[in-house]
Amino acid sequence: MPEEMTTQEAWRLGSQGAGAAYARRRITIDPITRLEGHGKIDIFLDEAGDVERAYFQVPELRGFEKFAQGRPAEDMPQITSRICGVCPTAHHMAATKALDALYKVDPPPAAKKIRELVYSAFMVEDHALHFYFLGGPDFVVGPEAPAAQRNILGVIAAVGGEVGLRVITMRRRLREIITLAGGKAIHPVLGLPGGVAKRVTAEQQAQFKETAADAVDFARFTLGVFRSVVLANPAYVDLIVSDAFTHRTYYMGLMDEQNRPNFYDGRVRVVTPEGAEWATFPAANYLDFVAEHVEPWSYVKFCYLKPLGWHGFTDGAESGIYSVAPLARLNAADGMATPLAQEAYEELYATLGGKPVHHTLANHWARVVELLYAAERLKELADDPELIDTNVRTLPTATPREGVGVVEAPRGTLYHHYVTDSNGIVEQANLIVATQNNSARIAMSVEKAAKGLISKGRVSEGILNKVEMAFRAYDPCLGCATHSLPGSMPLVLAVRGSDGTTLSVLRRDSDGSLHRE
Amino acid sequence: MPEPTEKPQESAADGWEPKIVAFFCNWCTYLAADLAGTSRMKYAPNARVIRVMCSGRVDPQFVMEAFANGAEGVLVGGCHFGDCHYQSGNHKALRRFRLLQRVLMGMGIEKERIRIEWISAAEADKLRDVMNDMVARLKALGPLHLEVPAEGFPEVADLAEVTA
Amino acid sequence: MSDKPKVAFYWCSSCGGCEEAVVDLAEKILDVVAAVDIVFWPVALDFKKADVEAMEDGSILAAFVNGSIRTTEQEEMAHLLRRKAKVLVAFGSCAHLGGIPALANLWDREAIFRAVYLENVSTDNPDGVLPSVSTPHNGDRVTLPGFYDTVRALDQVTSVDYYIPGCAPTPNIIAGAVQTLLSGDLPPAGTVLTPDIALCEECPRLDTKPQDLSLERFRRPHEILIDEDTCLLAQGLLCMGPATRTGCGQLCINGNMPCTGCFGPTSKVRDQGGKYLSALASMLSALDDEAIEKALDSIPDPIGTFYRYGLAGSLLRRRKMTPVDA
Amino acid sequence: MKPAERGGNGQPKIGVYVCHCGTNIAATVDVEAVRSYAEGLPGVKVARAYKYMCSDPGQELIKEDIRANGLERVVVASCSPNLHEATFRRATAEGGINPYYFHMVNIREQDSWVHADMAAATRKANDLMRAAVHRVRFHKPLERARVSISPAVMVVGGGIAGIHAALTMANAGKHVYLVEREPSIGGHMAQFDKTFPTLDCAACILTPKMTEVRSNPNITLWTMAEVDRVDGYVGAFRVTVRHKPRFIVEDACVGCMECIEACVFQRGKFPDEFNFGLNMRKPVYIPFPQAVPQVVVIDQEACIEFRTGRCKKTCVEVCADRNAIDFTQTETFDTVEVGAVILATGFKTFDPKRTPSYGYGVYPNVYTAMELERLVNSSGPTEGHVTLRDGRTPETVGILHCIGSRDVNTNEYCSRVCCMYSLKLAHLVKEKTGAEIYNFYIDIRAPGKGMEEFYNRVAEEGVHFIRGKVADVYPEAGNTGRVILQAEDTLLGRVRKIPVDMVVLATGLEPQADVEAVRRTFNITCAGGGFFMERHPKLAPVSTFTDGIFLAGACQGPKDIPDTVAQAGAAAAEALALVDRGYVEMEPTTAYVMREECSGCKTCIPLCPYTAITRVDGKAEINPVLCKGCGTCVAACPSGSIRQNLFEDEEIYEEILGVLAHA
Repeated sequence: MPEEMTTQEAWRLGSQGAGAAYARRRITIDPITRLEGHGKIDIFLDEAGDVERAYFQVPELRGFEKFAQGRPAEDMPQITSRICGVCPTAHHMAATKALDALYKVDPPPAAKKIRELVYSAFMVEDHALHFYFLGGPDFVVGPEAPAAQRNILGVIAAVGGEVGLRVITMRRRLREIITLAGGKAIHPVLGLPGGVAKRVTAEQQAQFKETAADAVDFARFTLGVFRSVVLANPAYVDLIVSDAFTHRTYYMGLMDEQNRPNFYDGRVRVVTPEGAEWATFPAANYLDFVAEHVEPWSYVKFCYLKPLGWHGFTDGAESGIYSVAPLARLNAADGMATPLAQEAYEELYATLGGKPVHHTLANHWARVVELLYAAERLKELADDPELIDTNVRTLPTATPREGVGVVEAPRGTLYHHYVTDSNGIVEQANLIVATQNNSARIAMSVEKAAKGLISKGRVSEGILNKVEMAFRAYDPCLGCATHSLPGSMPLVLAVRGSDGTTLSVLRRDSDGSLHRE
Repeated sequence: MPEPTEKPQESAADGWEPKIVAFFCNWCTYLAADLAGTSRMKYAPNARVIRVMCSGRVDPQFVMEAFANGAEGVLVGGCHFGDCHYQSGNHKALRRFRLLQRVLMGMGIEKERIRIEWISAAEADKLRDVMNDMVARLKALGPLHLEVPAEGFPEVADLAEVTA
Repeated sequence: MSDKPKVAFYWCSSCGGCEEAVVDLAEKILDVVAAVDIVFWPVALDFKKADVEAMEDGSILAAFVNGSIRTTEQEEMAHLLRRKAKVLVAFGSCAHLGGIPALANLWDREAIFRAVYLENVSTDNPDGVLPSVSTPHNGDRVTLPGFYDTVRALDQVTSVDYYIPGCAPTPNIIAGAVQTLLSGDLPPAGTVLTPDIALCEECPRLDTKPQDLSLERFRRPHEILIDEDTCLLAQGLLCMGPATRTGCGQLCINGNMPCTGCFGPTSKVRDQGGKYLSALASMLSALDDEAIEKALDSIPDPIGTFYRYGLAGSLLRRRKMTPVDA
Repeated sequence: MKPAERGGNGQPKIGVYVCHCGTNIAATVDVEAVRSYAEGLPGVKVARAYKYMCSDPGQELIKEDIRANGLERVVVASCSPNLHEATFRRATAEGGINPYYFHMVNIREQDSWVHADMAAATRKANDLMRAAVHRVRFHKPLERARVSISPAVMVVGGGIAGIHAALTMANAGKHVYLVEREPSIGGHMAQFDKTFPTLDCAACILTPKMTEVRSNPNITLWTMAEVDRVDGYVGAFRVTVRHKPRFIVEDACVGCMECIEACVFQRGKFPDEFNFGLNMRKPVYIPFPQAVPQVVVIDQEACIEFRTGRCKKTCVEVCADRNAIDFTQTETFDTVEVGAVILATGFKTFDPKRTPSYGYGVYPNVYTAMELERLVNSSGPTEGHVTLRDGRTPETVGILHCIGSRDVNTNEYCSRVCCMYSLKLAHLVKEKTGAEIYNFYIDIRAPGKGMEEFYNRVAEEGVHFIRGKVADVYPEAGNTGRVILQAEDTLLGRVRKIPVDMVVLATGLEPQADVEAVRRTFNITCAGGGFFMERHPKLAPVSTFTDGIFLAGACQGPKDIPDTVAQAGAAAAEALALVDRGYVEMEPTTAYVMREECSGCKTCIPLCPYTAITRVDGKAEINPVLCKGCGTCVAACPSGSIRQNLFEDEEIYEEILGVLAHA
């Protein structure tokens, strides 16, 4: 095929990306995830039939950075939340904080507390979603269990129906907090520069207190489930520490002044693969530390630590590749801000042999630790008498120019950066989305898993789940939803020699059954 | 049933003529256009007049529909301020028009393509001049290709082929 | 497979909020699962297009597609699902009218690529690498779907039977729509499955709106302390309520922020923005040109305001790119 | 709306007719080409061309085709609808279908007559034809609504205009409410002494008409009353009238005036408004001897009882068992329904204090013309003796014309009556005092019957005329009480300084001070100068843009008495023509609300210039009688729930798609 193609031809070729014929010509795992569009993995074999290259692709782009231009800055919290409907609250909050910075305005205490309350409720709800509906099943039901059971229903079967209902109900009640205080659970509307749109009433606080208290119990209970199901099972622990899921990278997270993770506010801290503090900086300076690399075969960009530079998909202290999300945050921290979470934190590192932990799958555990913290923090805020103070807005007076906002999304550090004209109209927007920070490490995990499990064209049947797990551990947004309903992610794996002849095709159907063709 | 339609000419070279949709109020501008006729004035034949009772009836959607369907320009004609048969319809028309103009410019439609003029029943000469002037400006601008670029849309047939 | 009605879900260019909306059915979702066979849900089930193609045309009762059409792959899936489904439902603002991503129609592919991959402050891309639909690899190619210049609503790609509006659709709307479809008693094609009346009708603040509202200028939400009981329009805020379908439960207004129009216009309106700008301009008190321009300056972003969710579905659909924009 | 939903009423049979109009159209538009083009358009069953469509045979074609070919829609391409739309609608109706199933295409005034290139003109005709065919498919049958009219009428203002209009209509058997805000009717005319040019005494001709008003059973006279608000519309105005307290029971008072005699005030102490404060009156008084009604009035500001509450109330004693005096009266209101209203609210005279250079209010012997009218009047403050404030009788009098008229600093317009009344006053003063009279004028304007003759007569009487505007008025040296009038005599071309005993300012006529409020109350418009605007200066001089509201007298513009009376008669006739028909027929092109789609957002309500839109049970409702069909609410309704007959969105969209050939 000629290198020069007409757009028309290119499109047809592009269209084949989803074509079944195409799917059988190589190992294709599609879809895997969804940041902006669902992910895709292409694995190429060499003459020997060994993995020569695996591509982790994100085949879609929407271009928020562009169409944010010309919009009033105050619309950003609502517009950018549409980047992700799973974690809209994170984008909404990052954008809102960027507006505070843009207008150089400090929200009244009550406003800050309402924001963090909403945010904590969201973190509990989202982490719970992942643990029970999405990632958890790998452990609770078991990675080797029939795929058809590896889903929420399987979890319910394993831990009991009332638990399933408890999870669903808890999640709904938490999202009620977001709706009451933030307008909408999907794409909230509370954020304004200098505060929030609406105060919290006494009746609402009463409801919040109740929910928050239950959330703490719920988090404890969840840790219990994790202990009894995962930690009690040596096989799982081995799996967690297995090399296939291990990368020695840098870790990034947002910390309070005692270097304890804070999802809503603080300084960004980065630690080396050895766990030593490598840098700590305020959001406004992120450009000195974070850069993005472009590959022609994916619409998603790959983040790395700017001072270290881009050295390809490789880990270690020389590579600028770093990681975010629960495990990264714990690795980058010196402890947790709430008692129960601190306990769980110590337990995790004691069990996994000290800091930092490089095992991707430990993210599931770290997530439970954070679940505890978020729930405890939620309770602190719900109980705070100042929450219902009626002063929730400081009107901006300064002339806007530039502002950066950062929060810890469930899936990692999230940066929003706006430059506006004096009328507050966005001239430039830059968004570094949580999973983007991880995309390089995800690509590495995928390739490593593939290499570890494919040799001489022989493909172990475990590869599908394992690659999937390696991937899911990052909880890259909706991709995790592959377990939200009966059935499992179907995978087709075709192994093809360099001559293009198909050596073997392995296929897992939605019922979980495996076939060789 | 397919109806006979005029095949559009594409460029000034092959005799391209800009097509203008004009909305004239019944009491002033439409009468001015009649007067131009009875006075046997001559002006460019590019405008197609749609009669409304008042410029205040002109819904911005009409203007957008016109552009979306191939109009190269839109002209709204009403009574001078103070003369509106309905007291203030022209004021409302002007406010809507100015906001509409901002939106259209944001959509890449040049300012000259949409115009509002107050022409009293007596001002046949003004009507003639406005018509001629607008046609001249539109010819200078050239055709307005609003339709979404075709290259962005492979034929369904192609896709079927691709998906086969 | 059982003889329960077959249902498919698919996402095009969207944020996942529509899937969350389905998950937010909470307890109800189990009823849905019980009532239908979900034969196709990329996030849940076998994605192999081949399997869908193997199905008989029209063998799926209803396909719910969310997200707008931005890539060749999405367009292709839209056509496939149209063939296989008796009823194709555009789910959520993006599929309905283009959604917020359709604001990208103010530019084209080139401009967007430039902003994201070349001119972006944190991107280090000395060689000017851009994603390509086809990247050579040892004589083979790694391909990506083509990225169109223009975002389209679902019904601009294939014929759509029903629309479930909203960003995101609310659980009660979804449940109601699913019930309607399962009841077999189908409304006329083209129906938007919400009440065909504007938001104000249900707005708790309607009575506080004066009968003779006239505004010197509009306000931006960050400029004023927003009263929690008074009509937002009466406070000078650009509330899209009067020009937007109801059915959402006034979530934004209960959140003390103006409606931004995500449910789209009523069936009598062809262009939500065109119609509402007409209404808003009428409310202004300004009489002469100068005063009018001054008043209009208080709407800094008319297109982003009036077409926040509906640019693709608007009469003009996209910006005409001139050499100046390139 | 999706195209699929735009089906309208299917595919009705359409008949298309293209008119040659002799060569008027045919010379520039290929009529046959247009006809055959139209023939190919969807729904067209008949397409004919004819030499003169407006001729009887032409109209007959339409009627015949409707009957023979069952046409359901008719399109005629010919001249401007302003010429023959009515004609062809009638033909359509006579053919047997609704007249509004018709649409007209203007290919003459706006095509054949304004273009030279036949190809282009024909293409344009085709486009317009296609648009009409598209559009007419969506036309709906419409009826002109008939609204019955309440037979009563109201006249606002009890001057000569109002009196004459009221009597005319009352004598025609209509019940008339005459509303006057002063204690007596009569207006300015009652203050005049004589009337130009015939010099008959104003009272003599006015008083009989005033008493006739009192005695006419068809007239309800309300003095000390003002219109508070007007609701409703032509045929059914609901007018609310505010009655100010008179503190006299009108029916009980016989006008004996004993209470005035008995008042604790021995003599007048308060300026007499009727005489411009040239004399004093008591707190209880009667405005002037011929006042109608012959009923006294108590001035609340002046009366001791009101100020202290401790008056002996001698007036009450003397009134005795008539009990006509009632200090407890308060404002009351009446609401009546009338079919039509005549506004005869008159004028106010220019206040010369606004032009200080003439010394009014500074030098005691500077008077306004109206003041002089009272001085020369035998029942005036001086029993008709022209006596100056310092008691002297003037030997020289200067009359300054155009005070507050024809002057860019005050009023640009000519007040039209000043020249003549100045001549009249000159004559009267000369007659009574033999004084030398100097008229300072710009031009003498004496149009109309007997005017010029009167001018000549006064000139012959030896009254001096100086062509020039008085530039300065200043006191003569030595405390003589006289002032010097300095003016440039533009005929002699030199400045003259004339000492006079008395200066009379011929002040112009201005709109009433509250003209804006009245305008708003009755929803009519004001023209330049602030006088009420007539619907058409020539063809509808007593009508307004609000149906059922008519104008009479100086409220529409400065007028003398003959013109005022003539116009009052015309207004009365128009009002009678309206109410006598018993109903009004409304244009059907009104806007209407799709109630079930209206969200009640109130956007439309303030937009209606005729307050036709109200909110009923949370939804907008348009009163078809008040609606004039401008359609601005239709364009504004954010949910598309307001529509307009004959200008439905679909109809206009179809026209747009129609004219855009390659659409």
